[in-house]
Amino acid sequence: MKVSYYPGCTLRNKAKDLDFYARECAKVLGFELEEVEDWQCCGGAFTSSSDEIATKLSSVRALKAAKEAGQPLVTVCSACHNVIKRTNAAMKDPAFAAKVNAYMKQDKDFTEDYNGETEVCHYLEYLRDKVGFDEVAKKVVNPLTGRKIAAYYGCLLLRPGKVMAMDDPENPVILEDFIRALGAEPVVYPARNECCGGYMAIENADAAKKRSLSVSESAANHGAAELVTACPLCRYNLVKSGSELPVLYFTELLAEALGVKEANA
Amino acid sequence: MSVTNEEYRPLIVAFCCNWCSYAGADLAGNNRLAYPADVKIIRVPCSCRVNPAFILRAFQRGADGVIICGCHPGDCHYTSGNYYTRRRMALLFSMLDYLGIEKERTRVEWVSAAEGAKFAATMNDFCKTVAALGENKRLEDLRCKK
Amino acid sequence: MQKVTRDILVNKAKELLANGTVDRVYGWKKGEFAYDVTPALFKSEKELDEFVFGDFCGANVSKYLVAESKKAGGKILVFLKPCDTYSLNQLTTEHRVDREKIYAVGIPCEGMLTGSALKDKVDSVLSVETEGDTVKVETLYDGVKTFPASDLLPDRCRNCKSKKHVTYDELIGEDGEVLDSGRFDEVEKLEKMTPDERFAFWQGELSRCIRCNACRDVCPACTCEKCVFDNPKSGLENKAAADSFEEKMFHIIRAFHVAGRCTDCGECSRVCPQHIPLHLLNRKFIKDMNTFYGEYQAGEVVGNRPPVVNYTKEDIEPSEAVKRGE
Amino acid sequence: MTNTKRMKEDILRMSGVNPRKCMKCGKCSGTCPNYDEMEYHPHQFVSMVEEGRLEPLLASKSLYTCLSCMACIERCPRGVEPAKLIEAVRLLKERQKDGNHLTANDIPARIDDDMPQQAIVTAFRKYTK
Amino acid sequence: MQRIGVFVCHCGTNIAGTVNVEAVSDALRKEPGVVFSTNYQYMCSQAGQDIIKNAIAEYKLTGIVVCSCSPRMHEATFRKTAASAGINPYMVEIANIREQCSWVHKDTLTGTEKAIILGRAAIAKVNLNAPLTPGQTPVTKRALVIGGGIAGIQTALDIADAGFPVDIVEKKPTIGGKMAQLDKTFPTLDCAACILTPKMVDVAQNEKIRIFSYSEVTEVHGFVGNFDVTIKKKARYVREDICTGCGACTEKCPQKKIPNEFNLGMDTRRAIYIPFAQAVPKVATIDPDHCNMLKNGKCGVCSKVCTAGAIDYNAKDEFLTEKYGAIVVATGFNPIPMDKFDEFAYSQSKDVITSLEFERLMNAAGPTGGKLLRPSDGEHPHTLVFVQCVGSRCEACAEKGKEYCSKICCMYTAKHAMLTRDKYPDTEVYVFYIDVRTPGKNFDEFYRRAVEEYGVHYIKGMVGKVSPEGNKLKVQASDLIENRQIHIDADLVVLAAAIEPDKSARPLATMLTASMDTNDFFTEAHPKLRPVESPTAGVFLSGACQGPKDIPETVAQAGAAASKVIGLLCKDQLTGNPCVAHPDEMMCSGCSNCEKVCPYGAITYVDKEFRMPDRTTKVRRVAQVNEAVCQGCGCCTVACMSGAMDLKGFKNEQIFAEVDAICR
Repeated sequence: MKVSYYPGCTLRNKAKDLDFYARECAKVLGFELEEVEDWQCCGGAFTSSSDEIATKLSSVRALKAAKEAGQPLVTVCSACHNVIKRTNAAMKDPAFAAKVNAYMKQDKDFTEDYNGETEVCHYLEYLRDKVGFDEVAKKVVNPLTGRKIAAYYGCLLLRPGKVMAMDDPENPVILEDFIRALGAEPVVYPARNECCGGYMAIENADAAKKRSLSVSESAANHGAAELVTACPLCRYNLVKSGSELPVLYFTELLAEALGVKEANA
Repeated sequence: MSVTNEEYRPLIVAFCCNWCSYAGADLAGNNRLAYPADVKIIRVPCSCRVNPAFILRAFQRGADGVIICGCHPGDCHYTSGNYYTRRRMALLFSMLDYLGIEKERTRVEWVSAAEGAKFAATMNDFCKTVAALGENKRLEDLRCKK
Repeated sequence: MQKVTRDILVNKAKELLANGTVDRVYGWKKGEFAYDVTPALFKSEKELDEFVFGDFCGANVSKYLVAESKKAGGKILVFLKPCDTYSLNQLTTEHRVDREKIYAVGIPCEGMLTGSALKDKVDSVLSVETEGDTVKVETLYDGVKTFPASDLLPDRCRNCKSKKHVTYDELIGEDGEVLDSGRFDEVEKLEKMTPDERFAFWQGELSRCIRCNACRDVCPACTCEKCVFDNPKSGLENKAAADSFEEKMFHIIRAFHVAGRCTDCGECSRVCPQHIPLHLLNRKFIKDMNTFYGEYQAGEVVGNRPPVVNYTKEDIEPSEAVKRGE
Repeated sequence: MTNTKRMKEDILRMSGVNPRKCMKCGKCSGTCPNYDEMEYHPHQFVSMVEEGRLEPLLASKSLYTCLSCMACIERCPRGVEPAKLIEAVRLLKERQKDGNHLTANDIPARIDDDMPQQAIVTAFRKYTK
Repeated sequence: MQRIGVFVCHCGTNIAGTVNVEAVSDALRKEPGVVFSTNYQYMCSQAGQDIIKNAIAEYKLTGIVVCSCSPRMHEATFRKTAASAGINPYMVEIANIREQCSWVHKDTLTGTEKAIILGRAAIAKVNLNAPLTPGQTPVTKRALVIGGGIAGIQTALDIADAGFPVDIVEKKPTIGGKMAQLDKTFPTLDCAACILTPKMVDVAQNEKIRIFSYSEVTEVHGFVGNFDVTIKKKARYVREDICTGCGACTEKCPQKKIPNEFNLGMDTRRAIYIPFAQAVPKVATIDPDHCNMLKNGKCGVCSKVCTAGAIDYNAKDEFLTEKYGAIVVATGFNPIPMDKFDEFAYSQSKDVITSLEFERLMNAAGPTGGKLLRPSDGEHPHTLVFVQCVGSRCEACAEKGKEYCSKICCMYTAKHAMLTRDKYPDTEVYVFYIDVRTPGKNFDEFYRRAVEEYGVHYIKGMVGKVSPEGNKLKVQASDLIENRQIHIDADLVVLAAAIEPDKSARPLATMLTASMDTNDFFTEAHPKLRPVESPTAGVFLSGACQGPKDIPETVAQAGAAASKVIGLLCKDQLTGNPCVAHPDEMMCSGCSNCEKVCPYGAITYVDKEFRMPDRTTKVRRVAQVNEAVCQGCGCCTVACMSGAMDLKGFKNEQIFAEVDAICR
């Protein structure tokens, strides 16, 4: 099974592990990430304003490419996922889509209008819905038995809940189920869907630190020994928070359990 | 007996529901709120009793305007009758308009039993509008005028 | 043009008669002329020799099932084009047919030609054949003439709303999709005219009406035990019109009576000997109901509640409804 | 139309938010993780836009302290979506002359080697036009 | 052909001042069917009525037209006059030439002309009138109350008090409902059990009342005065007539770990149980999902300890069908589930509870014996946070929550806060509110006492997030008055969950053909003037099934519903409105359109055999109108395409005739 894959710029630079392990694990799990050709940066943040057209074009191009390939578009980075999924939802509004398509007609290789047909799927959702966590569990060679891992969702995977529709935005279970499938013990703590401080790190590092520290402390208080996330910026903030807890990407954790990590060591 | 009058007067048929609008018309009377005698009221139990055929028949026989009055939506004595009226008349009026018949000749108005003033004002306004359109030529059955 | 052949249908009919699934078949047989195909009931394998199928089998046989399905005996086999299946569903919804007594075989349709369009073009037709998209007509006086099939397609086929069978017991060929048709374009064009232009248009069309009642008699939504126009007690009895208004009244009331139940099968316009575009009245109601009360397709699902016998508390006011076009 | 009125209309159109849906419960501000960094809080954005008091908002640092975490959007019982409103006010400001909050030159000094690209592009999108 | 008499009233000068009554009676005399026409000063006076009576006798009149004031004024008078002179009262029509003519037009010429036209229309109608007789149906003098909470209890007691037998059907093993779970009641703070349990005993002891507990209504047929109702008595595996309620079985049953629903799962019960000490009927019930004996045939302890021999493991569900004249719906409410509001950490911490759970915690018969202890660790909480409007007043399209105000939360929260501070002065109590709504007698005073006497901290704002950290609940909220965000380390958080109608209400409404709103509350026959009646005749509404209500309101409505029921059951016969819909079966196509629009469920369909002109028989599906249920709106007549459905008294041909007469 082949799926279209949108890595995003951070995964090409600061978060190479996130990307590398995603691809390698996919092979073990029986699907292939086919990188969208000539993808462009999603811009990192979705601009909800209805008159923002240009900021959405890069996402639409990736979505269109997936549509033409007849594949779902899989993302790994939370930010890219949020931007692309919301852009896709916006494209289902005919009035908005008409404006964007009018713009896109200037593209050299323009073929047909895009109206939100592509299925946007986060890697985790793909594991849950298409592969099945049961199947993932069967492929585990190094069960992470005894490890107490706290899932950190942050904002972008879950909200806005109606659009992202990944899980219950206030009481999500997907990452916990994922951790359980790998043989570890998930730690549920209240701050798992509270903001890490996000891009505030650039302007006001202290404020961002305050936020991320409250997250890692909450996780530690509930008995977590490590944190897992899907977002490079969350990871950055959590690492910089000064907490002792190691912060891993979920693909890294997956790679460890599937034996992919040691194979590539 | 017919009245010879220089001025053109339209013929208006008003269907009023028994519970709200007919009582509203009575209240207009109680308060002596004048409106033209062109308006002739037919009492029906509920505005939903008004069959589109009644309206067309009135036009066919020479009415210049037809107005249907019922309880305000939500206040129907029979709970839901006027909701059906609203749908039926929206569709009928739109169809008459589609056939090129002046849409000002038909109207639905919600008049409660307390709205005597509204009833009179509505009838005054409707008569004025229909009078301005002149005689109903597009819908009348010429045989009946002979 | 049609992808299914007569032989496929006849073989299917024979098979179902033989294995006892059905004991009679509704289909089509040849009429007086090549383009004049008419619905017919076949009660035995032998009778099926007269069964025809081709590009002029446009007649919607659903309505015939109203009477037929109430008769004693076994199941009736009927071949239904996609648009006919909507009628069958609607009739089932209204308890007018006994669906249990019907064995519906869905057949694909590539659009059905109309005899009236052909007659407008040529006289004295001897035979008609279609090859691909070309219609070859052999005439008595003018030799062989050819036309593109699209010239002979009625509006309902040019703007086909659906190639999907919404009900069937068996399907021949593959099922299609609901189409994104331009069937309301004509209605919109009329809506954009001034009231005077519209009046003139309809005056021109409806004044040609000869009150032959063909539109009513063929309409699968017009299955009343006794039509109000024939019923002295209805207050609307009117067998023949005496002036122009009565045509309008007849057609408005007929359109209103079928509003929410009309599946837009287009039979009314097909059979009108005066070529009155009656479907434009029905489509106006359909379009209005879609815009005012949300998309609704009569016959799509058995048991659906037509918008005219439904309401919401937030419905549009009649005064707003007529303002839409402005 | 006055300038304020036009700006308010722009904000409502851009954001798609109807501030009249707000029942003034304050859940948005109760939920906001960056509340203490903000001069005007989410519920104030909603009521001030509705009242047409845009100048203080446009001049406020609060435009850049919203984390866009969408917690207020998720938890608002009336579906008002305050964060979208804040974003629209910020865009309005940035689209004005000299409205950019940061320039490319400001960035290098503020980041370390580990800073992911994602943060930088997000900041650009949030802070500049 | 009718023989019609026309009677034009002067109404002193009220009519005669603007209308030439002489000209009117002269003109109308020439109308078809009219054999007599006159005018008189006051037609409604005894002398005027005598003129009518005499004319009926003298001219053998079959129809009457009175040109007078509004029919809303004197139609009944003239109908009685006609009846006393021997003609059917429905052969009378009124032409309203006062309110709708002489009083609104000034000019005599136009007034007279219009009066003639109105008279003409009335004559045209009478020509087509037919005598009508209202239907009579006998009334079964027994009422059914569905739901045994305070609403159902009160309704049943009031009906029984008037001497009519009443059955209560309650789906739980005991009556009592939500009120039995409450601790104190606002605004007087009397104990709920102290005022409710005597009423429950009254019900049990009342000879007129039968209780079907652990039972459900499964089928309803018939109509006002004559309902046939099927009741399912679920197998409780304990014989009600033998069980003494001693409770020995409930102590010996080895299955101990079953969440006790009466205490909302905060403690446990056995597989055989009596919900609470004052249960009515006080008999045990076996929970078949947890009983070892029923599940795998191994145990039988309860049977061994039952000295009365009441245990019957072979019991089956029983169905019985009863006849009733009236049905009262009292199905009540439930708090909505809190699983969609996990920002308040309800599923993450045992110490985040709903208000109903708080009631149990404060209740002397509750899981903690009335001591306020944290569910997680049994510690005494010092800081309590109450959150108002959880799931109430949400956006209409929201997937979570309800659009309406749940009405009772402001008051019970004030009560909870007050009781907490009263019993435990060492606590700090915070209430987060959007608005405090206290429209009720002594309600605002009560709320103010909570603030002023008990020092409850009322904070205008909403809680955004509750985070369980350690043994504290970190509450993050806004304080809108001080424009700050506040953080409270709480020990217990209480959520005022919105309330919603019981889930059994919707299927019940379908059975009863009673209408509901989008929130599944039953709708009233009229929101202001008939608030305790359903639009379906013979179905009445009591309590929160109609909308959120507190106890006094519920009891008031219960009494009102009872009085409506009593009024109905007092009658031996029900006289209907004769102006009802009537199908011409030969014309009916059986399409069901009329059935769909009927707001009263008065129309049903039957397959009927018809003899055709060719002497064959044909079975056709045709509409039937239940004249006892039809209210005569006429909606069905327009929905009917074939014109088969008509409305007596307002027939199609009558209205056409009026139109024609006016447009002549």
